[in-house]
Amino acid sequence: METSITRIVLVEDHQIVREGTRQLLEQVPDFRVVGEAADGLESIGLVERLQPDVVIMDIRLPRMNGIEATQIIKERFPDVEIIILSAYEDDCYIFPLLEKGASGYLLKTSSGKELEHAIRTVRMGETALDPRIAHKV
Amino acid sequence: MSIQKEQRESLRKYAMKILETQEEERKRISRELHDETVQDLVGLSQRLELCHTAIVKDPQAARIRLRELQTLINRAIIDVRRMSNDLRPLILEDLGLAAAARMMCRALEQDLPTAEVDFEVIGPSYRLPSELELVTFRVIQEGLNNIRKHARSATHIEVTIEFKEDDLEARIIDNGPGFEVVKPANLMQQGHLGLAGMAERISLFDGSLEIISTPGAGCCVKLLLPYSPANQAVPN
Amino acid sequence: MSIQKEQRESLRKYAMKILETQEEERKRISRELHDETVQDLVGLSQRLELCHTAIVKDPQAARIRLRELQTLINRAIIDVRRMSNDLRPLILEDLGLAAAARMMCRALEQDLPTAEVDFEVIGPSYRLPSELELVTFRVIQEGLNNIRKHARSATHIEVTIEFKEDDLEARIIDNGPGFEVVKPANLMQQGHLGLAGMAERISLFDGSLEIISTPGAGCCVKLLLPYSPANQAVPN
Ligand SMILES: Nc1ncnc2c1ncn2[C@@H]1O[C@H](COP(=O)(O)OP(=O)(O)OP(=O)(O)O)[C@@H](O)[C@H]1O
Ligand SMILES: Nc1ncnc2c1ncn2[C@@H]1O[C@H](COP(=O)(O)OP(=O)(O)OP(=O)(O)O)[C@@H](O)[C@H]1O
Ligand SMILES: [K+]
Ligand SMILES: [Mg+2]
Ligand SMILES: [Mg+2]
Ligand SMILES: [Mg+2]
Repeated sequence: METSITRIVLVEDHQIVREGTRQLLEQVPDFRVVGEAADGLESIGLVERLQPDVVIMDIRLPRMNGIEATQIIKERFPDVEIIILSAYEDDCYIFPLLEKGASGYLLKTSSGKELEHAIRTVRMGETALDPRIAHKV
Repeated sequence: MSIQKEQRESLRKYAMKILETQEEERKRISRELHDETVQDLVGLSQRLELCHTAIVKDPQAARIRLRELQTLINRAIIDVRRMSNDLRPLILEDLGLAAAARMMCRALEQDLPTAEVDFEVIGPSYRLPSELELVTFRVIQEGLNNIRKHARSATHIEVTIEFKEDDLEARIIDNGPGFEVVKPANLMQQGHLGLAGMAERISLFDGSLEIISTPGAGCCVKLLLPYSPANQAVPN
Repeated sequence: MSIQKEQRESLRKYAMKILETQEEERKRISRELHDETVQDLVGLSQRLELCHTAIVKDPQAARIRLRELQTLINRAIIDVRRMSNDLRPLILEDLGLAAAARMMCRALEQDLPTAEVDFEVIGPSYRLPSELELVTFRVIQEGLNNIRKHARSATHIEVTIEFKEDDLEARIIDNGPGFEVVKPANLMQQGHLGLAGMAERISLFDGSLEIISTPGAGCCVKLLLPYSPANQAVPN
């Protein structure tokens, strides 16, 4: 496996958003979306099988929400970095999610550049918070 | 149980049930707005950006993206319009009860391809105070929804609105399977709130709701609503 | 008027008020979706059409246009999200009562710049059955809305949720103008349904609502709600 490639798993139930996020990420040459899941439960098995570097996780998902899925994935695969891609602008979600092990919290309206930057940030072991809400925390 | 106590109990059940219905509805709409509409818009926003990038690299691809975007927008418009209409058709305030009822009848005819739905207005089609138009609309809506749910085999449905001198009469008649009519209080007990709730609601306006049905012989729901309630307990 | 009759009257008023609120809410959202969201989308669609030709002739202009459209779409997202949140914040199901109450307290602090709003959770913050979380949420919401409406001069507001062994206690305290507390039935009679409605609703869950206030000395609303109601009349 080329070490320079960042392998990403997308977890998002809304098909059009999932597709859109994938296309935005594919514009970055060293990013590769290796798997997609449409619910929280499915995402756990997928992460186990694919061992990605980064998971992009939605919050509201069928079967198991992104909060629980984040907790379980981090417990079982602590090296995987999880970035929450949220439709909520409330900062209320940030703390509980960071507590469960997420490394980043971005809004779904983020641009491709912002997504890219966040992924690079968490790959370096730092926390990536959306600039539009970071000031509130 | 005394009649008063029974009335109070049924009122209490009714209040509880409408609260529950209201909260269920809020939850449903809140989720639909967030999980569907907001996400559709997010999808649009992403495509807009992809198009923005493509313009420089590959104008032809950008034009294809733009077409895709148009399709997504048109779909979102249809969805949002439907949501707005499901909540409360604007046609009701814009054009009044008769137009709104006609629209519902058409929609039912589409849903039940084997049924004929006749709609008739008798008398001059007045505009009534909006709370009366609304409660009548809700009764017809409930009647038609009951046909959708419980009388899909009906082949003939008749909806009539009659503007009489002092009151409004509305009838919803179907030739479906019919049923054994029970007391509203018992219906509520069993968690069926549609007809009993309508009866309760109409009594608030001094109107009456009659349900006539026998198994095998279809169903007739008849609403009588005075234009000016004697008891002025009308919502403001 | 006999007590029974009074109780019946007040229940009737309460039922009507719920219905009225529900219909108002439907109308408001229906309108907003139709007049704002759909219009935004139609505007988006029209302007995109203009982009289509510009992509080839003047790619730079097309890109500027697309950037403008991002603003439009972001606005629509914020609007729809607010609509969803006003109906019933999804944070309540996602994160539970404590998080949802904290969010409301923050919003109040923003609305009343001269007031400090303290929020505290005592005991381990359980997740409760959703109907209990919801009714508690609605009581706190009503308490905070009352402060917004009737106690804007308050400088200190305290909201506490205490997870006790067998029941939940919630307190909303302000140091605003206070008022002469009257019986719920009288409040209903006067068309104030907030507190009386909450008392009615809480009694359905075997809980109790206490309102302590004297003119000049602020107000304290205290809710006590058993985790498992003795009377199993809990809405399902
Ligand atoms: N047009 C109809 N044809 C046959 N059965 C009907 C018809 N309308 C009502 N019913 C019967 O009467 C019952 C009560 O109707 P009601 O509208 O009160 O409750 P519901 O439709 O079951 O539930 P909801 O509370 O959602 O309205 C129904 O469950 C059904 O069995
Ligand atoms: N925190 C408070 N500070 C001062 N007065 C209050 C406060 N809360 C309630 N009141 C008084 O008690 C009355 C009853 O409150 P209630 O919430 O029942 O009705 P409301 O707020 O007037 O109307 P609504 O039905 O919209 O809630 C209010 O009209 C107000 O005079
Ligand atoms: K979400
Ligand atoms: Mg989702
Ligand atoms: Mg029904
Ligand atoms: Mg109030």
